[in-house]
Amino acid sequence: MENKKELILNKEWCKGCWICVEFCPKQVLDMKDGKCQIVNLEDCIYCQLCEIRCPDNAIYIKTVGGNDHD
Amino acid sequence: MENKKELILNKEWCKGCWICVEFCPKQVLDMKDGKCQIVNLEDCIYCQLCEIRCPDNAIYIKTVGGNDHD
Amino acid sequence: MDASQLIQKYYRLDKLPHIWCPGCGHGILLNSLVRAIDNLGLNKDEVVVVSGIGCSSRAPGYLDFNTLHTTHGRALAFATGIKHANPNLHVIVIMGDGDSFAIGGNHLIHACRRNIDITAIVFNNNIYGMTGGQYSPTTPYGDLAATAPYGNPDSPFDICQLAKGAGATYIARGTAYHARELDKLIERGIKNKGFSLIEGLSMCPTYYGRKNRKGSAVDMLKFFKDNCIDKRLVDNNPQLGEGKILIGELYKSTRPEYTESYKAIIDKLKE
Amino acid sequence: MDASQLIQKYYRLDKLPHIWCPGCGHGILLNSLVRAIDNLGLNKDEVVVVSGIGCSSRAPGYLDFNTLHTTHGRALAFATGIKHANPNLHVIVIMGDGDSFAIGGNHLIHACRRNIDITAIVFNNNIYGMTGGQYSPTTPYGDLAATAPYGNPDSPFDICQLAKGAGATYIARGTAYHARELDKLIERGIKNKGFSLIEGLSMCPTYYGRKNRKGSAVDMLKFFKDNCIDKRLVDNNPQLGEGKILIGELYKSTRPEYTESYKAIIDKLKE
Amino acid sequence: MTNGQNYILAQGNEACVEGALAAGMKFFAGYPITPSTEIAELSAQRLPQLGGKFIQMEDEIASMAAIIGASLAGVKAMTATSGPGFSLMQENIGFAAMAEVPCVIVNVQRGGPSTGLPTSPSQGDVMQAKWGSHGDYPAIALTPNSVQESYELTIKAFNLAEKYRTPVVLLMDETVGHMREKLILREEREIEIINRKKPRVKPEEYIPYKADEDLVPPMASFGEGYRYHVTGLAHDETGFPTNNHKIAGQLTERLVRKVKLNIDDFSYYEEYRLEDAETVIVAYGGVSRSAMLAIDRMREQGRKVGMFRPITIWPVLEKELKALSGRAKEIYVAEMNLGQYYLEVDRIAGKRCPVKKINKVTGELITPDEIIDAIDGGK
Amino acid sequence: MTNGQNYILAQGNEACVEGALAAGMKFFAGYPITPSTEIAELSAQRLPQLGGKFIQMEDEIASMAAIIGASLAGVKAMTATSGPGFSLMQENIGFAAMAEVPCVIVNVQRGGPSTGLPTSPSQGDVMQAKWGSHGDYPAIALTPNSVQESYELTIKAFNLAEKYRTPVVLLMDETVGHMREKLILREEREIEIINRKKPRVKPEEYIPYKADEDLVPPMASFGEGYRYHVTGLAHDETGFPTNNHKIAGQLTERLVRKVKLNIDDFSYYEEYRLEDAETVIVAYGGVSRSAMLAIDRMREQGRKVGMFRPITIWPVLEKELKALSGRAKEIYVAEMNLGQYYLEVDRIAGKRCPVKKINKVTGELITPDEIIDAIDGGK
Amino acid sequence: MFEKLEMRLSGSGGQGIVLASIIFADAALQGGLNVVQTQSFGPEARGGASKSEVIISKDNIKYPMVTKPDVLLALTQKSYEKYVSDLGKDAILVVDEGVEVNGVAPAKVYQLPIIKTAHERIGKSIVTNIVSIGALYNIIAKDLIDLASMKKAIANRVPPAFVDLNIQAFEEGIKLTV
Amino acid sequence: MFEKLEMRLSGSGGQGIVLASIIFADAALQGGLNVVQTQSFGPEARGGASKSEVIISKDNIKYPMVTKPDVLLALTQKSYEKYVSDLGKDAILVVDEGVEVNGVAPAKVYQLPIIKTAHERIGKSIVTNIVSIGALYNIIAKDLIDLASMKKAIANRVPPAFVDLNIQAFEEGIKLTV
Ligand SMILES: Cc1ncc(C[n+]2csc(CCOP(=O)(O)OP(=O)(O)O)c2C)c(N)n1
Ligand SMILES: Cc1ncc(C[n+]2csc(CCOP(=O)(O)OP(=O)(O)O)c2C)c(N)n1
Ligand code: SF4
Ligand code: SF4
Ligand code: SF4
Ligand code: SF4
Ligand code: SF4
Ligand code: SF4
Ligand SMILES: [Mg+2]
Ligand SMILES: [Mg+2]
Repeated sequence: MENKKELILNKEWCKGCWICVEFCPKQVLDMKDGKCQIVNLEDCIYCQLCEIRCPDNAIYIKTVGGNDHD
Repeated sequence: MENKKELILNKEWCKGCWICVEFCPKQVLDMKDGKCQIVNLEDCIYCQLCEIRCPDNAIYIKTVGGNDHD
Repeated sequence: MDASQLIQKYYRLDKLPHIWCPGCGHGILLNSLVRAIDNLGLNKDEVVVVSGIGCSSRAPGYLDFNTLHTTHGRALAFATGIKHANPNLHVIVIMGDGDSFAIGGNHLIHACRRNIDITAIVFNNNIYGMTGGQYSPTTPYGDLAATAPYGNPDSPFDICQLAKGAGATYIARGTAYHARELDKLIERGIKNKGFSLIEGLSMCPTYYGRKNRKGSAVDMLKFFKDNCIDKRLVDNNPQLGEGKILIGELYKSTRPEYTESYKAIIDKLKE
Repeated sequence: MDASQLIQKYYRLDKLPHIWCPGCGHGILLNSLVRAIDNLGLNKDEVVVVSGIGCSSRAPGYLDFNTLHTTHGRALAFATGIKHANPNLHVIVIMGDGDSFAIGGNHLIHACRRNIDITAIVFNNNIYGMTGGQYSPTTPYGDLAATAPYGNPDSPFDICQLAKGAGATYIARGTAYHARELDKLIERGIKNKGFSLIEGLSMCPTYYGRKNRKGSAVDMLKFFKDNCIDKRLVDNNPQLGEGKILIGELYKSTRPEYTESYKAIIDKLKE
Repeated sequence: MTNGQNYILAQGNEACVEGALAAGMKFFAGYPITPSTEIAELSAQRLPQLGGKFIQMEDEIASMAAIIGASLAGVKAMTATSGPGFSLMQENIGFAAMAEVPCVIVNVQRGGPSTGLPTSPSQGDVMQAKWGSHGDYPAIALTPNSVQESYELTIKAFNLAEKYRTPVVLLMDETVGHMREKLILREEREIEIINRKKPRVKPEEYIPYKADEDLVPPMASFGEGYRYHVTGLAHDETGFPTNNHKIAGQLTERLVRKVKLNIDDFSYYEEYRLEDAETVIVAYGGVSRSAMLAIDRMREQGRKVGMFRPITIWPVLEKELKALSGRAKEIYVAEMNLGQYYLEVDRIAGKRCPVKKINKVTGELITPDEIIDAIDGGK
Repeated sequence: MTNGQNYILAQGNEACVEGALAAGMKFFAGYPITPSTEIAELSAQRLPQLGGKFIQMEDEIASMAAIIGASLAGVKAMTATSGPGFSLMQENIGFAAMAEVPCVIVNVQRGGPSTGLPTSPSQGDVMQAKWGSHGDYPAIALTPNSVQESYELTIKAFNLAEKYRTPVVLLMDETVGHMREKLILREEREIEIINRKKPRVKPEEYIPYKADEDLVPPMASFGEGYRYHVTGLAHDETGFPTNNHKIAGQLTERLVRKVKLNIDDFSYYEEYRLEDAETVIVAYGGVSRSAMLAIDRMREQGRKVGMFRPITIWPVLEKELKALSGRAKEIYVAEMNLGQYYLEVDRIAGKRCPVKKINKVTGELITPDEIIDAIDGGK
Repeated sequence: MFEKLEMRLSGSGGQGIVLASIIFADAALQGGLNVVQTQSFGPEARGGASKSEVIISKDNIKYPMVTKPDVLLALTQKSYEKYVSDLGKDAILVVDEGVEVNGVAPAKVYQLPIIKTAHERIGKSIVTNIVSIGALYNIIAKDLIDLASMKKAIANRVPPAFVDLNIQAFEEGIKLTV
Repeated sequence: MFEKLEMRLSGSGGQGIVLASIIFADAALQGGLNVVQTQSFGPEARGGASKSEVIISKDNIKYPMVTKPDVLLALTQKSYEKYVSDLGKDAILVVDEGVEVNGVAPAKVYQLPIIKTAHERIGKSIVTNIVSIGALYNIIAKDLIDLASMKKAIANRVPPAFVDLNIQAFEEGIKLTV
């Protein structure tokens, strides 16, 4: 089974700091009402740059399926 | 008036540590009853090596007379 | 392990979101530590994370290890007791710049000197965050702070230089921007058998940023991006380093580790 | 001025002889300080000599200046208050290796960092003399001490390196054997507009010497003679330095001095 | 901050700084800690404006040391902290007491023990203010219950420190430190300022620790030509260490006595509706404000309740508390701790009337209702 | 040091180390200070022989921190110091109390305040042993009057620390610390050893600060699989910081109560010729030895004098002192300080009989004659 | 006749609730009234308080805390829920329009677009607090404190460059309730 | 019959006075007697004590300090002068021959070449203390403590390599008084 990547946004934890929005190379994200939101999922290249710099674990890539022994 | 140098030993302060005795280049000093004593004044060259390393200000060179404005 | 698994495995989920302000760099650094620990495959039960007092020092509370939130400045002294008592534990200490180098400076230099096998990570945001933005021993000369309304008359430490002078055997600097690289630096710090100091440049948009017109958290991250350079690049081309902050592994050496030296005594007495 | 005049002028004669043991190096170092002050022609009323607690810290009591014998390890913090309150005073701090670098280590590195115009002289005898010979942060690895009956498992600081890492702007090392040279080092330390650290290698025949079979005070002085070398010689010929202790002026630099930076703030506010 | 009038809206912490400046503070060394930090921050701002000096030290131990140093150099000096920092200062507070160096320490109390409740009020350091350092030493501590009084008592704290050459503690609580009220800034001529006694003899004749009749020795500053020695060791009148046990003992006794002996000079307290009171509430600091309202309410019900408010909290107001026990039927000591000042009230007043406690350590101010309930419950 | 027999000639300080080892001490962190240094030195020698650890820390703050760390890692830990170091340890002593970490702190008291009289005996830190740290916290302190008792009480100190999860202070004085007497080293089977309660539940079910009926929560060691959080902030049963005032208040109250509630479990004291005594001398530590001789001499004159010696000095022996006041005509509290324990005796016993002080702060042990004179003078 | 006014202002940290209460207290003080202003903080000092209280009184103020607020300002749902139960029947509740007032409420409730006004009419959400006090002033304090005192208090407590903006925000706040 | 013996040993720091008193106490303890040994120190611990006391008693010892010494050992002029006045008429004074006993003295005075014996007969002035206890033992304690206990106590308290030397010194001390 192939790995599928999923972009997860946890609005509960998001504090709206803009970091992911600004550092996303593909303008996938935007800010609305003080929370991040995904506006362009199709452009996402799953580079994890949002994940790596989100201070709040509020946005990240989840790998669905795939090798369990990872 | 010419400066005259004098070797002063203050037995009250001497603690008998041997330092001056051992480091005197001219064997001017010796130890007796736990105190330094001057045994060879004539050999003294007033080099101040005893003075400079005596931890107790117990032996030193005094300059008698000479230029008051020193 | 992907991020969602890491969060599940290493965070105390019911404590999140953490108390840090929006854009606080501490959360980014904390994630680096988690990834480093995961990469090393440490047993969670054998990891102890110790901190002092400060915004940064709230970090251990979010992590599912043995965690200890001590008094201001004293984390390394507590950690020394833990490590010496049970050298099998992996002891990691998180401190702020004030916690580690203001009130805690003495414990830091002595931990360096002893070369005790502890990994210290300093979340350096150049300010006392928790108490509202007073200058710290890493606040640059002339900068503004709540207790430096006319510009800081106090010069900062280069804490990596100081740790080197004190005898740490692994010293590295990373930033919240260079988070991936920081993972590796922390990883190597933990692996070093001896005292490791990792300075993580963090950002406090709320106080340091605002008072010094450094812009938003984003701007502060960009500052790291533009003003830091890896030491290896500079080693090859010193010109590149001019006016820049060196990051990467700055110093590494080998000396007897404290708990091993002590073990040798015990072993010898047993003979 | 000859020695008899120096003694008359600078010592509190009724307090002599001092309490130090026969052959204790501290008395030799203290004389160096007196000669340095005399050479500089400082006004006795403007000289403040501060110390902590220890054999070395008894030194100020013998000197006819403004003298302050504080708590263990805190001399530099008291001194900082004095200097900042009245920058016209020449503030000189005498500390033991334990006083300055064990319990007092934090105040020391912060005084270095601030580059406050204080001259600190460490009477380093590699041991806690006053309390009876426990190991200090300068006791060599493996040496014996009252609390290291099986050899010291703790590595020592190079205190000059540490002071450098912390930012002192003048750093020198002398010994009780090289007393004349020490005069000059202290003199230059006092002249430096900033924080100066002078490490004076002293000897404690009573504890360190006896426990480690280093022989008498005389033997310990001879050790300094045979094992120390002036940095300038080594600079020209690095081979000479192998296995030797460097003495002389080790480091010098220029940075803003704390009380001057503060004065600039006051002056600016007056405008 | 001023608005052209001679009064402003200010926090207790701010009032403390203004009081210090009015008293002549020229030096502040400190280390930030909630809920005292505003004192450091305002000092950092105000002092250099007046040619004074602020310094942020590396910790509280160093802060305490620095103000002692500054005071020896001749300037009036203060530090401010809260519980954890106050604990760290204790060794050097003892030094200041022993070496007789005037200085002021502000402790804005927060919830303890340990890190406790950093932003919440407490009165948990009352006993520590007297017993926090090792050995017997004199302790003076004043405790304000309003912004205005924070100002006035800071001035008094400096005056007492200077007059008796001893560290003086201003024991605030977070309630008072952080509340904002009207603060009247006094004119210079309205304020009584006391400066340390200076030697009236030539340097050769100066015996630095020879006390006058008031048991306080005159004090020269470093740099003024009186070259003397200061130590925390037991010392004789000349200031040098002594191995003479008798002299050592006399020194400790004098230090403690010089404060106790003169207690009438600074026995500050307030009586509230006490004239005919049968039930007396002893309360101080923030809690006294609750007590007043509680009393008003109980008086409305015709009950004879009043308050005795110690302002000088150390040394204990022995005379006044004893007198109180003669006229009260019962005494309640209401405090934001588990019963600290209570112990002294019980000791002194308990021989003649029952003394009970009203305590709260939740980090909240005791409410008037809680006081009323406690008294009613005690019925 | 042993000579083949089961008793040796030893100093109080040495006895303390032997007692600690007998109790299971496996860790000592300290910083040398007169007159406690022998405790560190002997620990440095003995611990590694038994697979334990000694460490000389950079100061007393770090020493106190290190023993807390070691205790959390599961070993029994101790430090030793004297006044100045005890002052420095206070912040972390409060932490140990708040985080409920068992450990033993020995304070061999010397003359204070400040550096004072480093080699002379004193009992000047009695109040500090209760009130030295900020906030309300539980204090247990035991005070021996002989070498043998130094040994026994060190064992008890460890047992109480473990049982109640709290720091316990062994309050020695230089007299006892440095005197040499016979020391009987007990066989292992003669010694009662108490170890901290361990969780009896699986890690998932462990609620680290949920107290049992005795108000003490079971304690897991770091590294045993119970990953929990320890903080000096006010916390709830799970160990995490709370902003809930009620819970915070309950925590402080429980901490203090768990010790007070169980005081009968460790109310140690000695009565000497007290049966028919009309004059009672309350004395402890070194001074109690003088008191006993004074009593013998006065008894020879037919006078009804006896001694009550608190061994548990904190919490105060309220019940026993109250009972005492019912049968004594007068009580004298003899101490090498200016009247510290006196305050509590006066509070508790002073309601029923006069309580007077006999004090000495010269750095010398009070002599039997001085006690007799004081009592006669008080006539 | 006016004797005493007890106000509680609440919201989330960073909404400037404390400053708002200070301005109120300052204005009342300048008007010759007695005032006490208090606040409660989060962990250590960081974050800033989310509850602040002002008591304004003819008499000396003894107990400095609000027991029965005459008015509660709640800018967030959380703060509304936390504090609404302390309100008596006669009290006044002022909430942002975003707050859902679910039954529990006193007689008088003002649901006002405070945050929106700051954001949209002034263009700076940082002035939310000042808009709030405009509204509060008009609802409850205009008979106690004169307008000039309020404006002066604002001017004294905000950075010089932003005085006009804040005065404007204040006036917008007033307008919300006319 | 023997009830109690109070001894005070004095000299200058470094003369091993404390060790001497410990050996005495240890030997008495091994002999089944009660003992207390104390000493007084100079500033902080440094230097070592110059006064040390031993009480040996059949009974339990309460007050641990010597009040009326039965015997005073003074190896230096200074210590003689400092402590001689505490001696009762029946007490015994043992001094080094270098000490000038100027009138003030109890009935029994022994002026012995202790330092010289250590120096000349043993060749190590470090054993002065052990020579002293030999003398003291013979003068005052031989009925209380058996010789073997004394020797065992010495052997237990000196470095292994120096046991023989010290036993010899002890015996020389005894000889001084026979
Ligand atoms: C003994 C003591 N002093 C002072 C404080 C107050 N305090 C808490 S955190 C802190 C500094 C925080 O700064 P830093 O260590 O840089 O951490 P940050 O909050 O910036 O992450 C201070 C001074 C305290 N809690 N304890
Ligand atoms: C707070 C405190 N801790 C410990 C001591 C005990 N003490 C006095 S001097 C000293 C160390 C002395 O060593 P060092 O500073 O090297 O000076 P030296 O005596 O060797 O000259 C110690 C540990 C003290 N006086 N105060
Ligand atoms: S994974 Fe990359 S592309 Fe996708 S949202 Fe995140 S930063 Fe943007
Ligand atoms: S980086 Fe994280 S917290 Fe910040 S806006 Fe994006 S998701 Fe929200
Ligand atoms: S001056 Fe020189 S030669 Fe003369 S005694 Fe001293 S060291 Fe010897
Ligand atoms: S060096 Fe000084 S103290 Fe030492 S023996 Fe010579 S004179 Fe005496
Ligand atoms: S105050 Fe600064 S350091 Fe603290 S949480 Fe906020 S941004 Fe982070
Ligand atoms: S103990 Fe050592 S340092 Fe102290 S006086 Fe003696 S020789 Fe000097
Ligand atoms: Mg910081
Ligand atoms: Mg030393």
